[in-house]
Amino acid sequence: MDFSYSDEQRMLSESLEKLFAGHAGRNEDRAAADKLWQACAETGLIGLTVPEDHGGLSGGSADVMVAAIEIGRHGVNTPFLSTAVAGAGALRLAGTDAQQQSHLGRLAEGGLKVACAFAEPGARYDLADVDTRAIEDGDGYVLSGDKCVVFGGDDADLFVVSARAPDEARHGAEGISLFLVDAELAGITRKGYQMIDGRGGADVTFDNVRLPADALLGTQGQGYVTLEAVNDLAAAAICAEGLGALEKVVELTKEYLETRKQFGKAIGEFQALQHFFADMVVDYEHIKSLVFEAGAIADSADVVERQQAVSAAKVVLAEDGRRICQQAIQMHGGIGVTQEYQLGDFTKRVAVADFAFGDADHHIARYGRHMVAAAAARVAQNG
Amino acid sequence: MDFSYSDEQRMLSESLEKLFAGHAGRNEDRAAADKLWQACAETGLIGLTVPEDHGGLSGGSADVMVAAIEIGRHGVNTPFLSTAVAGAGALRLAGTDAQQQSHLGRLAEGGLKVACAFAEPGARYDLADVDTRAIEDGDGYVLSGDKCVVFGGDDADLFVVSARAPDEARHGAEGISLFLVDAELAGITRKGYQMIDGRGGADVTFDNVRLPADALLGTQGQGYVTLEAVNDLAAAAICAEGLGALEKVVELTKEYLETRKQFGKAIGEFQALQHFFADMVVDYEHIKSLVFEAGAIADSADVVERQQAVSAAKVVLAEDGRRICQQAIQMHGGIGVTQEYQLGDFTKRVAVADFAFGDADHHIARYGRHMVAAAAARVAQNG
Amino acid sequence: MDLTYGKEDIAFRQEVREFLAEHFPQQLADKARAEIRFKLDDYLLWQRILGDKGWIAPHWPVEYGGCGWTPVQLNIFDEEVTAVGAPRVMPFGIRLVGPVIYTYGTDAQKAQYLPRILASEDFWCQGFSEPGAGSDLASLRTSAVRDGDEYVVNGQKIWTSYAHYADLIFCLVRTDTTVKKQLGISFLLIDMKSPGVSVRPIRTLDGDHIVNEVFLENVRVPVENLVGEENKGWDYAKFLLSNERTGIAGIGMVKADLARLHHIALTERRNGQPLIDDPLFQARLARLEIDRRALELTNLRMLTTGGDSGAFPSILKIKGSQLQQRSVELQMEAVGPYALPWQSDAMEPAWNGEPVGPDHVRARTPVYFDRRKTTIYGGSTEVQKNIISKILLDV
Amino acid sequence: MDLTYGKEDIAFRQEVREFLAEHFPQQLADKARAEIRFKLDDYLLWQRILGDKGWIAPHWPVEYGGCGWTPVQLNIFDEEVTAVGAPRVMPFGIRLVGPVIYTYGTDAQKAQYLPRILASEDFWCQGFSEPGAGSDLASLRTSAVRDGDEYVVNGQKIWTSYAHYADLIFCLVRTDTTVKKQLGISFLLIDMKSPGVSVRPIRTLDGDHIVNEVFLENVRVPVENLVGEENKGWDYAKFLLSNERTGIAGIGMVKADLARLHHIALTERRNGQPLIDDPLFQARLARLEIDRRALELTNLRMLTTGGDSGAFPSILKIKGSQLQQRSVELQMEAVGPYALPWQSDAMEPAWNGEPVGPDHVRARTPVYFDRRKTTIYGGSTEVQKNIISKILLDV
Repeated sequence: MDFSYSDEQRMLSESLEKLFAGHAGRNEDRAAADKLWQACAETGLIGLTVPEDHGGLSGGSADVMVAAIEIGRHGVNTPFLSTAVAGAGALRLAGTDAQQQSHLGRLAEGGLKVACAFAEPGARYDLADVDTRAIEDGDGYVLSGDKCVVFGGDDADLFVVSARAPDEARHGAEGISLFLVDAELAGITRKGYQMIDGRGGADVTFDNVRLPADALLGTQGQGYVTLEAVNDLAAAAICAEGLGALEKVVELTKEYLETRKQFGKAIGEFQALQHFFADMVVDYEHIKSLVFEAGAIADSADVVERQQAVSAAKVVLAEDGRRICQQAIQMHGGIGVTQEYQLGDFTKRVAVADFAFGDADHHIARYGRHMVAAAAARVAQNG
Repeated sequence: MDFSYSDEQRMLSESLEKLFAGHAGRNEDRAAADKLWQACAETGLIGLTVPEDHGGLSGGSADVMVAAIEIGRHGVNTPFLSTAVAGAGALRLAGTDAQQQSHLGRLAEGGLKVACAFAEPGARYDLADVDTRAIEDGDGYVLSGDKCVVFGGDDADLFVVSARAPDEARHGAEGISLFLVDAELAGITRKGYQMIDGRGGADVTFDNVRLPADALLGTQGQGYVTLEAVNDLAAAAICAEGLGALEKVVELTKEYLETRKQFGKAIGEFQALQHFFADMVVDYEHIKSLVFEAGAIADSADVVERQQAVSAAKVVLAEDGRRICQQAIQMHGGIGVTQEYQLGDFTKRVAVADFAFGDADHHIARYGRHMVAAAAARVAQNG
Repeated sequence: MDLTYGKEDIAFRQEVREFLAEHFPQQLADKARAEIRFKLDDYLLWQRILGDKGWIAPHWPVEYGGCGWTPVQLNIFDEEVTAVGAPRVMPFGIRLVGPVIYTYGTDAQKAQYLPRILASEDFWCQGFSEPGAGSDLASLRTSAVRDGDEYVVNGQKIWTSYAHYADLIFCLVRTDTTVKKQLGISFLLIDMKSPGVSVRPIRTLDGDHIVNEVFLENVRVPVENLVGEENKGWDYAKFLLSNERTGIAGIGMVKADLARLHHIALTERRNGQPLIDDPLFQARLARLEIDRRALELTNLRMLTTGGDSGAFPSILKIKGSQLQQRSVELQMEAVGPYALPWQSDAMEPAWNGEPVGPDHVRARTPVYFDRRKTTIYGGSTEVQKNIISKILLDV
Repeated sequence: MDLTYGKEDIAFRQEVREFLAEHFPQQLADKARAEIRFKLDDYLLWQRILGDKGWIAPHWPVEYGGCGWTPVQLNIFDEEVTAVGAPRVMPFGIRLVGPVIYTYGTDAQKAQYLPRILASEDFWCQGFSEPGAGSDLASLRTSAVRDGDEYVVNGQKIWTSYAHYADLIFCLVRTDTTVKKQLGISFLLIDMKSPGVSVRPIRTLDGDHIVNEVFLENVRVPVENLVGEENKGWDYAKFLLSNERTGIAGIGMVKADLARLHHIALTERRNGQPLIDDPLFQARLARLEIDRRALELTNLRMLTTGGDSGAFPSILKIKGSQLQQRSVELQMEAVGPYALPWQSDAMEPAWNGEPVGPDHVRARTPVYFDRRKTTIYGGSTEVQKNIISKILLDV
């Protein structure tokens, strides 16, 4: 039982601390962003979970967590999550040797940006609600459908897309296949945008996009398990980003309470604000424990344990993390609602973690299903 | 638009204030309770909603509210709610002239205690979940079934019982009939008890109880509408009791904050407790508004309006009223958890209002159904 | 006790509705529906229509141009104009400085300013808050030093809403530094075009530009622009702030938010069903509707009885601002993943890009962030709680 | 980072389980399941079994009878004994006065008291709180005046748990009234059978009798019953109170509560389905489970890393006590109308009436009311928040 970073994790954390110092987050221009991305490649960040055979560090989800906390603490925008966590995860989990060979090396070098296009308009967070269709056509496939809120979709080189056969019903885990889709192919239209915290995203339309046979990622019709596993990797990582941002939110609030004066004293001397602050700290420490657990377990082979840990972290990050941000803004007063002051950027990063890869309702329902199953099994066992 | 008491209501309130002064609530012995009940009869309280023809005051649900607030504020235990609100309500709404003639006058004089036996084990708050059966038998009926948590059931002279024909399904509003059942009839067993706040209740079993033909109250198979209407009358009245108790809870907390000293000053000088207290006041005033509305509307002919107003009051009384009590105990510290100090009695009365005649979940669901229906209708209208 | 509207009130509501049906401009209704931000022209357009009707300052005394409506009628009026999506009447002239002028101003000031306020010819802004004086307003430091027939004003104001639109600013300034802080403050009217006045925009979390910093550098203000007596400004400010509390609950806004929320919840889906039928969401929405109902009734209770205590405005401000936040928070939750794209720019009238997702998602996150201010401005929730306990607790 | 239990810990848990399977008395298990209140004999029965095994004071130094377990093992032990429903080991001797005696006591005191504590021969109680000194403990007024070889003690203690069972009481008393309040306090051990000691029961909201008032009237106490130095008692009290914080989160209790809640929610029905399948109830229960999970992990994080700050015990006390309350609140909600009958008496071992409703409803409302105390005792939530901000805020 050990909650502390390993030596390697401590080094990773410190090197990122150095790397990110002075980067401006949402206001970064394109050139600076590209330069940062290359620097990330050089520190090994992009290939963090890529197997050593392919030039990566063979790190696990706990290492991703360590990195994501630093990303959140420094408010930098990189496609780390879409490419190095979700994209690399999909390729690792379902890719053939050939697919891994041709993509993972380039990915780790910073030469290939990947985006997972799983969500669809009207499907909310249900990854089994897939209306995108893949028609077998000669040796390959023809892909058509709409995907939305694709992390890193604005400048991805490669999409991982979920789709199903034309005659299947829209809902259900059965029959979903995954495809690797070159972003330059004819028939792809993307509407790129910035998300709440300035990171890139896109809605993407696939209109009769012709795919070669080797575009299939994993077994045909069996993609759902990978979908869920990748989504959990991403959810755990964005919780860690949110945790890093929350650490800054608490820190900024502490500083403000200590320095801002009203009625002749530091506002941190007012008991009501002291108690408000204590509430934030209590919530923050409990969020931290669950985010650590999710980071440690997000790549576990035990699906039930993995889902419970990730959903638990996601629920508290969304519900309690949001409340921490609200309280922080409230304690800051006017300055807290300005765009100029950095508190806003961190609360916006927490908001992204709030709504990405399943919101609180989605994850509490998933947690609840496992809970009921376990309770029923216990009763069945004890008679 | 007028939220203030009428002159009659002010007089009623003042006369009850006088009547209840010095009564001890849960610790009252039987003789004192009987004496109080007779005094209630003399002031007209028991016949408050009984038509003047039958010796009552022909008051409405707003008058019931005025009286119930005083009952709550003074923490007295009388069968007012079961007899004068629910029992009289059932007789008024569904009774034939003969039934009213034979019961309401005695009721108003304090000579007949009535209890509505609607709820059944396992049915939670669903009044349409009725497994008690009434078999037609010659001129009359044979009644069998279990009723639970019957307010005033411990010493009622007459039960109003919901039942359905033997061959009907247990669930559903259709087919429910109401019966007036003399409590002395053979086959009735009651398990009497005190509720949280000391008032009387009972679980009652009816085992092949033979009823005459004129035991039927209202139209056979059409009893559900009356059931719901009576339950709403009772729910609005117990909300008013709860409001009266909450008024005392706030008042006691105010006094305690003003007089209790810690660290050399009144604890009401600590900002954290001041803000806690302000929260209580904000909640209390909003509960009060909704309880007033429920009181004004509980006997309205507009069923949708009535149900919405009663459910709204019930939800805030249960959820926010409970929180007020918790905060009050917390602010009192040790003394707040003792049985001796009167705060406990008032919080227990609020707890009864919390769980009687539908809890927060029950009423929020009912409110939600009306809300969705109205939203859908609005959309249908506006295209 | 009678909790229904009287006949006169029902007739009055009808009259307001008919007026709005006829006179509320379609272009503003369209903007409101599409959640496009109102700009100066929009505000002026609507205010002048109300001015022509004589309904721009209904709560003023009739002799100065008011309507003589009852508090319940004023409330009905607010509800109805908010329900059609009308831009709010800017409070700075009508609600704030106007009453100060007709109560404490000279005849010359009344003649000069009141008609122009009613006609929306002057756009006012409010110069109270300073960087070092937030909740502790009286510690303000902007100085006004008498020099012949003029005051020379130096200092900085902050959180000044719409200063970039304003022709005039009413300021609290320090005219005596030797006395207790509340006793050395004066109330001054300053032309925004005076040399030495400059405005710096502050963008808020939603990306919008409403508030500003206002810098005052050796601004020369004629002494006739002093309202009332020198060093009595704190009294006038307290009078003004007590007026600011009218309509404090924001019922109209909450109702409009909830109507939009119903629409969204009927449109969005969860597990293949309309979101409004999802038990968790429905329960949350129902609870919010119940809170709205409680707020509305409590507001009416205060208006008709004066409330049981002076704490009522604070009680309503606390609950009202919570609901103004909670309703848009639930709107944001309702759109799920589409809360993520940041489309603040799409709320600008000049924007001509391509929106992301259904129309109803665009404003959700910016509006959520914007509303964080409602528990801060006009006396924060914490300040209101201080007031409540000061009034109700005898310690 | 490794968030799983090590091999030794797993083996240790197994050892504890086997011991419990063999030695935890069935009669106590039955009582726990039926929610019958434990009485003196129950506590003593179980404590003596633990004493015989040498597991009664595992956290004590090994030289005094402790087990040398790691913090994680101490935690495992607590979890397992709570899981079987064991009565809690009374903290007054083992957790509170014992460590004070072996740290600050004389050899004679150690020889006299420690073996009797380990053997559960003396039942101790704690005389700290007074009617006028709650959160402000140091303002206590019970006086001890030296008279030859004795102190003469006068005063009143309150909230004294199990004083009616106790053989001995450890008291804070004032021995110097002329100095700052913390500097005039001494730590005294008093025989409850001394003339002048009397006990008055206080019934709590749940109807149970645990706490008492203790009156001390000219009670003569030998000077050898003074622990440590005269007037240094406040230091010993602070030492004692810091020990009181171990196991502060109450994880074991919360887990037992939740197990019971699962059982209830599988049994009760809403709309014809098991309550656990009701979406609102299920979401509430899942959130509570998630909070329990967070509490458990945070507790382990503190135990293994010492936590990031000295604020951790307070953080765990706040969250733990909230969950101890919330879990039984949800239990009460789960039984719906059967929360109404008041069946506190049915929880007494001597009761032989006929219960109302299913077995699981009986204790719900009394336990709900009883648990209100958890955010009050051992340093209220408000006191804990003061501590957290004192440690973390530099103002």
